[in-house]
Amino acid sequence: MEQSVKYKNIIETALLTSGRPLSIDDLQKLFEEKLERSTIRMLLDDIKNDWSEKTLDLVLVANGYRFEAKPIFTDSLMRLSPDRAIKYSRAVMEVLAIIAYRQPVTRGDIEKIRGVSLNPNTLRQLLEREWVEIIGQKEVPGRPSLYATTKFFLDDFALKSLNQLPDISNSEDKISNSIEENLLSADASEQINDQ
Amino acid sequence: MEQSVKYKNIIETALLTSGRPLSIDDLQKLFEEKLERSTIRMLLDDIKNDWSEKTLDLVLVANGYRFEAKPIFTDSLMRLSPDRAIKYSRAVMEVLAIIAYRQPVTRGDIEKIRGVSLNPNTLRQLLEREWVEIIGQKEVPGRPSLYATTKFFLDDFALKSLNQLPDISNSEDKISNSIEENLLSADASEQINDQ
Amino acid sequence: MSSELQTDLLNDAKIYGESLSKLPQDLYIPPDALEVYLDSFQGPLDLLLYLIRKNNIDILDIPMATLTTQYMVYVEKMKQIKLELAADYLLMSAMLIEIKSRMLLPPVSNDEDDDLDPRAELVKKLIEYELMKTASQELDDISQVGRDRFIAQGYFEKVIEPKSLPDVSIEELFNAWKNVIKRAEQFETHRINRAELSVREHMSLIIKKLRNDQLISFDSFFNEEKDPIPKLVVCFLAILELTKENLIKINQQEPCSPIYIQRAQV
Repeated sequence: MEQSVKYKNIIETALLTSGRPLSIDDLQKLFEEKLERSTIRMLLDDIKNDWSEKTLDLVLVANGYRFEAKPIFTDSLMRLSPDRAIKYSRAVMEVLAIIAYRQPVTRGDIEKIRGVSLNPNTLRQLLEREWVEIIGQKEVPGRPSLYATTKFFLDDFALKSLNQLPDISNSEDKISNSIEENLLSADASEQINDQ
Repeated sequence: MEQSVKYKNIIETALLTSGRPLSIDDLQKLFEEKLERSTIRMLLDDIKNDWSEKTLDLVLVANGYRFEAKPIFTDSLMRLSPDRAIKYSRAVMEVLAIIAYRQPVTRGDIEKIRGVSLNPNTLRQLLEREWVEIIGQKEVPGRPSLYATTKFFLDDFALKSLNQLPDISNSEDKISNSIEENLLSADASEQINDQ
Repeated sequence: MSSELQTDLLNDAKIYGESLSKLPQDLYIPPDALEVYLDSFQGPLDLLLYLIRKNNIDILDIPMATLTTQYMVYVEKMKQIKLELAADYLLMSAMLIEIKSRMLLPPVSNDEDDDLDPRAELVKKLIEYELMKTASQELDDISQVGRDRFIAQGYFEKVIEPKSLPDVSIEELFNAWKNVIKRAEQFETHRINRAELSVREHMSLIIKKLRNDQLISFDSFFNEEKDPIPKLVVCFLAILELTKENLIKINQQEPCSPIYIQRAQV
């Protein structure tokens, strides 16, 4: 009994903090010992009941389980919804471009292309804007999520398909010519971006 | 009474779903009616108590209040997606420490303290993570950028202010005192050794 | 380490007047481990601090000859293995030798306060760097969001008001992409071009389809009557590319039987 409370708490904490839906497979990874899928389902039922009179609902969506605010709170939460940034940061735009041109990509792919680790907020902004979605997991160790652009992305940029994204091949020569030593410094690339 | 439970639930839901710290100002926006800051503080105290035996802690960081997983769950949560844990190199952490403790500093300052030239990517990692920002230019030839830490840095390390950085002043005083005493007396034995 | 260097070191190495009878343990490094080992130093100051701490030298009373000799042993090795690393280290060698020689000169006068110990500036640098090194370890010990600190981030259904969100033009997106490519070329890890774009789009579409069904027949991806030929080709290329990237698996039980496509499993 004691033990099952411990398990339940771990699952609850994971669901409250993960920021993405968690499947039974995901939840199994939380434990060193092997928990049966049926055990985890039972614990999820328990958690659902525990929360039934409280502030969040535990719901099952396409990719797994997640906690959602009960609908009665939506109005209040929308009032909080901060005045959005007037512009997306350079990092957000670059990540969007990488996902658009190189999809499907994992977070690791994005980091490799950009050469820096990714601020978790960057992807969050794109997911929230619904320009980007998780379309599955790559079947390699760690099962990283695969990101791709959405229909909303095409709509918002008035594209019929990704084919219509601007063609880089023309400008490629120009760019490689312009790569100079000073480009290596972060400051220099910053200036180029600003032009 | 009834009403205060309603307020409390709204605040709790906002904190459980925001994914970032919420200040008292933020929390006031949740309500159509004007709630006093003291009322909100009282409700936050209540929420903190409600959760004291549960899975999350309500903590105050630089930008406000947030819920975090209790430390006993860290090991389990890290098993969930090991690929998500962002680990920075020693170089990045040293540069971060120099900016945190000696801010505002220029790139030249950092290089002087570390005794090596700085890989631009090291600073980019910190700018990208939004732990560090450029707060101006130093008015010397070349007008180098001045770097300082951000509020996100404080948030991510769960600090309320720079005052809460780990104390290194002890070793600092000790050292500067003994420099005065010992250094000036270059002793003869050293010269003999060197011959 | 060459025997010549070892001999030099033994002749020279004296700590607080005591000649070393044998080479300090920590100075022997198996040759294959050396590269990794040298990489673990952040720079010349880090290396000097390492030597000082390992030899229990009082940082406020550094025996310059000993330290300089030991330092040079490492720098020699670095020059042999990775030349490009040596520049900052060579600068420090010069500084050490200069300090060493200044120590040999008799003090110009005894009563002047500003007649500073030649080592003073180096010691200050070492102390400041060591302080920052400690600070960085202390920082690293704090649990961090994104690593080992977990923040509540439940979901809530948002009623999106498009007006409040930033506008982005296709030009901005394109510029962002150009920037990425510029930098990616610096890292020389990626060659990115456009030919595969429609292939990439189809890759996403195929994965989305497989999200709902575990197994889809190969034929169902192609509609020869309705789809133009380029589309069929692109779809086929997408399937090949997905297979290459280990995102899907193509199965066929026996020759001429139906071909199926499924998500790759670990």
